[in-house]
Amino acid sequence: MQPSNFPTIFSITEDEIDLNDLLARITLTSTGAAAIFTGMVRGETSRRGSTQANAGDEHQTEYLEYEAYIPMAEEKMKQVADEIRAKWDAIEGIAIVQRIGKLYPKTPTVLIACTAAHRDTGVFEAARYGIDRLKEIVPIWKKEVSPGGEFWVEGEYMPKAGE
Amino acid sequence: MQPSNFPTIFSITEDEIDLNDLLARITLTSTGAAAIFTGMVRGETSRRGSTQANAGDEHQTEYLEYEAYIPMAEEKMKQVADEIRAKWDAIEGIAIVQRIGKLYPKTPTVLIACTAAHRDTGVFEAARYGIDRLKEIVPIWKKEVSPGGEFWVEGEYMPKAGE
Amino acid sequence: MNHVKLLFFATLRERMGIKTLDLDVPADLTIQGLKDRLSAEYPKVNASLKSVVVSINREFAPDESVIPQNAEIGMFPPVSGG
Amino acid sequence: MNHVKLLFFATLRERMGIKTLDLDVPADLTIQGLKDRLSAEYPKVNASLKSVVVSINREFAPDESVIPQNAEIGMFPPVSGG
Repeated sequence: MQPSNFPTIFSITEDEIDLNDLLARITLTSTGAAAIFTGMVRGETSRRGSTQANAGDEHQTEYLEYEAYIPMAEEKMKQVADEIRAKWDAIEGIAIVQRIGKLYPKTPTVLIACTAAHRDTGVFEAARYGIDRLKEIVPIWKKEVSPGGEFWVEGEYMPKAGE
Repeated sequence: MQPSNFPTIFSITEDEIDLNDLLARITLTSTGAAAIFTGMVRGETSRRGSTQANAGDEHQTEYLEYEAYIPMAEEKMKQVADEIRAKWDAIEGIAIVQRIGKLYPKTPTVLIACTAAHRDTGVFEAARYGIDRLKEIVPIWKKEVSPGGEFWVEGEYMPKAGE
Repeated sequence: MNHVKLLFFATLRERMGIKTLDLDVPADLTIQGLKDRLSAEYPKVNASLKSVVVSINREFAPDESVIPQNAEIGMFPPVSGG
Repeated sequence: MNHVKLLFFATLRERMGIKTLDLDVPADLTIQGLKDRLSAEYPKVNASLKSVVVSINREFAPDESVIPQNAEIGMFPPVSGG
């Protein structure tokens, strides 16, 4: 099978993320393994970057509101998929989905899924790379709304020119 | 939250594996990340262990037929979950599901899912460990049925006493 | 004599032609002794006994294990789930 | 003069109070020059300009980039999707 036949899905949507459907769409006859990452809205959150947060550092989230620069985000999602294929040539299908809008705790907000013939071909590493890169270069932002007020979550990564 | 409140699902079932449902059942208010592995029936398979197989080594699979020593398999799935929690203490929810019966190409046959507050806490490694261990110690077997005949797929791992 | 229940899976089940077998065995019989008895009484299963995995009461058991009263003994090839 | 369309997102959009801005700019204006002009004309956006990320026609662009004719310029904080 030619790589050009390998399915690549990228989507920015206000709809629910349907894992069953997305997995089916990146499963080929030759596929035997899939690694899927999903992120969800946390209702109880430690301060960003503070994994040893004390209980006193925890706070409640009512919801997150996501926005995207949609056409650029779609192009950058495609770039993330291209980077994954360049690094792990056994990858067959790739799905990259970001849900936007007002999202409440426990709701899946993002999905990265990679398929391959076997599990020892980089599918786990590829999915991990995909979510890491999405959080660096795909123009999407979220505002957290909590009982104490609202604030924009800002990333730290400054993309390089042409990246 | 006490670890005793962390959901652990293990199941041997003839029903379809519903990723959306399983993910929801291992998502807590504190959960922000999930890593999910699924395996599917390959319709075109290279010979086992031969990732550099020539095209001539490929063969077609009509279906796989799975059977399990169900009560022992459930106990060993629980053991895999316990081992995961012992190795990665940030893991919140765990789901381990094996579908059995006659399963056709592209059908998901197995799922291992782990959740945690953040993605850098071992969720990917935990899911990878889970599928590796399932293939070592959980008593499930599959017979491959192809146009050329049928044969039992046999593993290689000999479990140690008490493992 | 101890009563034991044998459960066969996958190739073992197919070669034996049965899923279960109830046996009365000496109280000091080991898994190795049980294998020897099966090998003598059911020679068709010999090919599978070389790499058989054995469980006693759903825990993996080595050849030197003594079989307890009313044991549930699983006999199967190395697992291949997933 | 070149025509350019600015798109603001997240904190930039909130501080500017607008989503888009159409501007005519000198043909040799750089991203740095555009930032300086915004800073002077919209001082309320200054706090966001320190760590702003800029795209030209949906590709990340450094301060020294010269803005082409009919460019679509995105201005936003470091991304926080996922």
